[in-house]
Amino acid sequence: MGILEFILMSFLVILAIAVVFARDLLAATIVFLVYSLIMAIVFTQLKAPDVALTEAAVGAGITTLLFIITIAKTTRREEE
Amino acid sequence: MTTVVIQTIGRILVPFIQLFGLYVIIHGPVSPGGGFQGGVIVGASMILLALSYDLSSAEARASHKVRIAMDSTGALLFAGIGLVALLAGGFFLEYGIIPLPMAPAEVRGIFILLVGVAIGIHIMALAASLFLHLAEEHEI
Amino acid sequence: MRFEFIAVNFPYFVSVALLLVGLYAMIVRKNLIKKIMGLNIFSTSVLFFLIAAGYKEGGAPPIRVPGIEVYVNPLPHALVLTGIVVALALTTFALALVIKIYKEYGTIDSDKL
Amino acid sequence: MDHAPILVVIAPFVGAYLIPLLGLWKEKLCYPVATVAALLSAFFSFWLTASVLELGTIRYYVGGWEPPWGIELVVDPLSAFMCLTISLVSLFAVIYSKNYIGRELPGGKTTSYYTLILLLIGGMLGAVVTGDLFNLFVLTEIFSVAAYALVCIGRKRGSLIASYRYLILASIGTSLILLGTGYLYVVTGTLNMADLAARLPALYDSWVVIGAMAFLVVGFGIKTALFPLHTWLPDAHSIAPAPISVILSALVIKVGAYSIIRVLFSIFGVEFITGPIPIASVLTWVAAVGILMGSLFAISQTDIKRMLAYSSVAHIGYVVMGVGLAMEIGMTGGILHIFNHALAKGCLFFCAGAVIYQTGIRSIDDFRGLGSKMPVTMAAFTLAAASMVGIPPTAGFMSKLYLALGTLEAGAWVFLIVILVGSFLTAVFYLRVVNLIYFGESRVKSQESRVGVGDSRLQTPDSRLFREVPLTMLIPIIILALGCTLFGIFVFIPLSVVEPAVKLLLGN
Amino acid sequence: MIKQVASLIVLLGIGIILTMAVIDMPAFGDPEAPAHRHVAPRYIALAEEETGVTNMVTAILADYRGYDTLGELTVIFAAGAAVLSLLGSKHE
Repeated sequence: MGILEFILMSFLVILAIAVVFARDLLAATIVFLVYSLIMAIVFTQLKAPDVALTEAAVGAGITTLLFIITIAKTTRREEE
Repeated sequence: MTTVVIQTIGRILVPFIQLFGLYVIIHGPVSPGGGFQGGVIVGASMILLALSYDLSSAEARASHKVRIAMDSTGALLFAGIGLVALLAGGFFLEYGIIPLPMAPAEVRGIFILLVGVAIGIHIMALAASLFLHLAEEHEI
Repeated sequence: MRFEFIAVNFPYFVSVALLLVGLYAMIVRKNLIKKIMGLNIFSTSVLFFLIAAGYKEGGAPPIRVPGIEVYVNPLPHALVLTGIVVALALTTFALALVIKIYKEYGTIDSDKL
Repeated sequence: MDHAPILVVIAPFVGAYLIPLLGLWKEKLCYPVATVAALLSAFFSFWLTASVLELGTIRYYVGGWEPPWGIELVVDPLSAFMCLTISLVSLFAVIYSKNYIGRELPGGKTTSYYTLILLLIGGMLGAVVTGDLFNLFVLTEIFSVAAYALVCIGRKRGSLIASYRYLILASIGTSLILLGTGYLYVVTGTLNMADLAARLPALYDSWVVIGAMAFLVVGFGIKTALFPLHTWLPDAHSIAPAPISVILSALVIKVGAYSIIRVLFSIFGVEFITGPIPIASVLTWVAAVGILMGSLFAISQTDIKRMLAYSSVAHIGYVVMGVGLAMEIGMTGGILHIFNHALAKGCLFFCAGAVIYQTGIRSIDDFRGLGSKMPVTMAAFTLAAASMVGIPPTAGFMSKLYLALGTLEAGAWVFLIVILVGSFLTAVFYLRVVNLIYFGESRVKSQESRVGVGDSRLQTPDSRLFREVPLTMLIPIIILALGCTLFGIFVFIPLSVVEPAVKLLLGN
Repeated sequence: MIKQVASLIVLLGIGIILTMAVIDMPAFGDPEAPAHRHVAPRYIALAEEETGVTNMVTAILADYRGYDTLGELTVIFAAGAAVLSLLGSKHE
């Protein structure tokens, strides 16, 4: 495991924390998209191309879109 | 202006995305991907259509009834393949036993592809369905 | 080095951290959509753990190419594909519920329901 | 007919795949298809039980691959017992749905309803026959998703929130189950239960194994609604439509309990769970607290379905207590109680549904004088309540007797007292209802007591209140009520399956 | 407030169990780990010969553990039916 994987994996944790603590739900969704993409890259690094393809299509694609629709139909701000 | 650009790009992209999705389904046995991934990609093309035009044009391409029919057909195809193996005297989903004029491994290969296609049909309808249901009555 | 195992098993520790972050979002955050994001982070952490467990130093992706003999473990990959689909199913239904809840109650804050 | 283990699962699934297609064409076809699918799986369950009792454990290799590589279905007496319970009670629930759902659900939802109920049944049956840990996770997820959706299908006030809370808590559970499965895979390299059981004894002191067990037990504990993890249950079980309440309360939580039994006894083994980490006795204590708290909560309820839901929290405690005792008589009582409680609680929820269907009454106080208005339903209610309390010679008495004998043999007096106090508390709240039914003064004349309680569609003229429910609802009620009594007298019939199951679990 | 503290205690407990388990785990990437020595070698060695496909993941998904995949399909099918039951369709 090289230094690149270390950095990517640490980044995953930071992004996850950012998703949880962002007040703006749309911003959280965008961060979640980046999280899924980095997860897909890490999966490629771990020699799992099938899973990476699925994670990119589902996590970064469909799931993010569904979150955006839901936020559009409900509310964008997380209340205090 | 932006709408025109988005619509044009969408119209150009959608066939290519669908073609790529079908490629991913068909090449599941030899390269990364398979029925599920390809199905999601084709489903995503319908979503792109809905996003760049509006929901009704996506509905026009694949209506509610068509989607439900594809959905059930895919699942029934998979379960049906399993039951055919059972009728041929093997275990459920034991493709190798199905009497085709080939070596058992090749028969299995064919049915693995067929199962991928069944999953693809199922998922492409469902991915579009899930999106359209959530987005209904609301233009985005 | 006493703490060498952290470097060796670093991916496993990452999965633990992601799991705790996701679980925190699910049980402490009040926003219903945030809880669902937490659910997604939680399940990806488990899937990430499985993929990491399937990795083999020097292994190739599990698609047979003539001449290569060492491949990573393909079984966790198959399990994870199933896991991703399950998470997608749960997320979709949960989001549909959130839309309906907002229509009926006008809020998506679990304290105000 | 060697294929019964897979057909019992596939029959409801294929029915579920067919129903949306048929629903596009003719919505009226959904009910018969669902009934046929449920009947088929009931038939296969009977076949399965008969052949298990005759031939011993059946192993079925899906796809023709031998166990550690492919998925193996293992039907031992315990699985067959669960199959029989699940397919019988859910068959009645499907039959009962015809009239009840026709009135409760708006048009267009019936198709989804029958699809989901078949997926729920198929998922539960699949979970009890599988011999593969990951497959158990997948099938648990199938019936869970169906259950979340069915809780809020009736669109009562609060049903969305109940469903959402159920979903969030239960998904924590399923994710923990997947994590535990992954941990076991990492240290053993296999997912097959029998193979795991063979490989684990060498690893008993590993923290990975201990963590895996903790996650699996907590995960399935959430599904089972074990006491501190029960918070989702009362809302979900009381808001769901009556046939769904029956399946949730009588079966879904029992499948969770079954999974705990499988994990503890078939994977980890008796030595491990009673050894250095005494998880079995922890479970017994948790169950004891659950019995007392569940019964106390039930006493304070005014809504009949909420009362029944809290009573389920208490009664799952009896099951888990029997399992936690980890010895023959106690476990016989616990597993027998799965069946007896399914019959009795199914009957009670059916009766409550019948009352709601006919009169819109949900409040216990309004049950006054119903005994003369709906005599058959109320007689069945009384019989089932007697079985819940454990009055001889009902079925509930027999399982509690075995449990009590088990605690005596284990020398655990505390638990005997808990069982007695729990039965007393159960008697308090069930006899209160029965007393109101037969000796309370009827309030039917005062219309205002019903206003605002039931659905507006249920505000019908008085003459309607004096009738029994339609036959499709009455027959399941009568059969389950008779079962509560007959299986108490002829207790050897369920015991003929339970006893070999317990012997097998405890390793002879 | 009490709820928050209770949640944090639960998180802490799970975190401790997880950390203990991870410390006991076989080293990451070790080719000799138990997970790589049992069951999986057969897929790697024989998947092409037995099923005629070179992608081992596809072979496992569609053949060796095909029943799981049928279950996965059923989960997403259930989600589709669930969303339909909740949101309905404007065509009905």
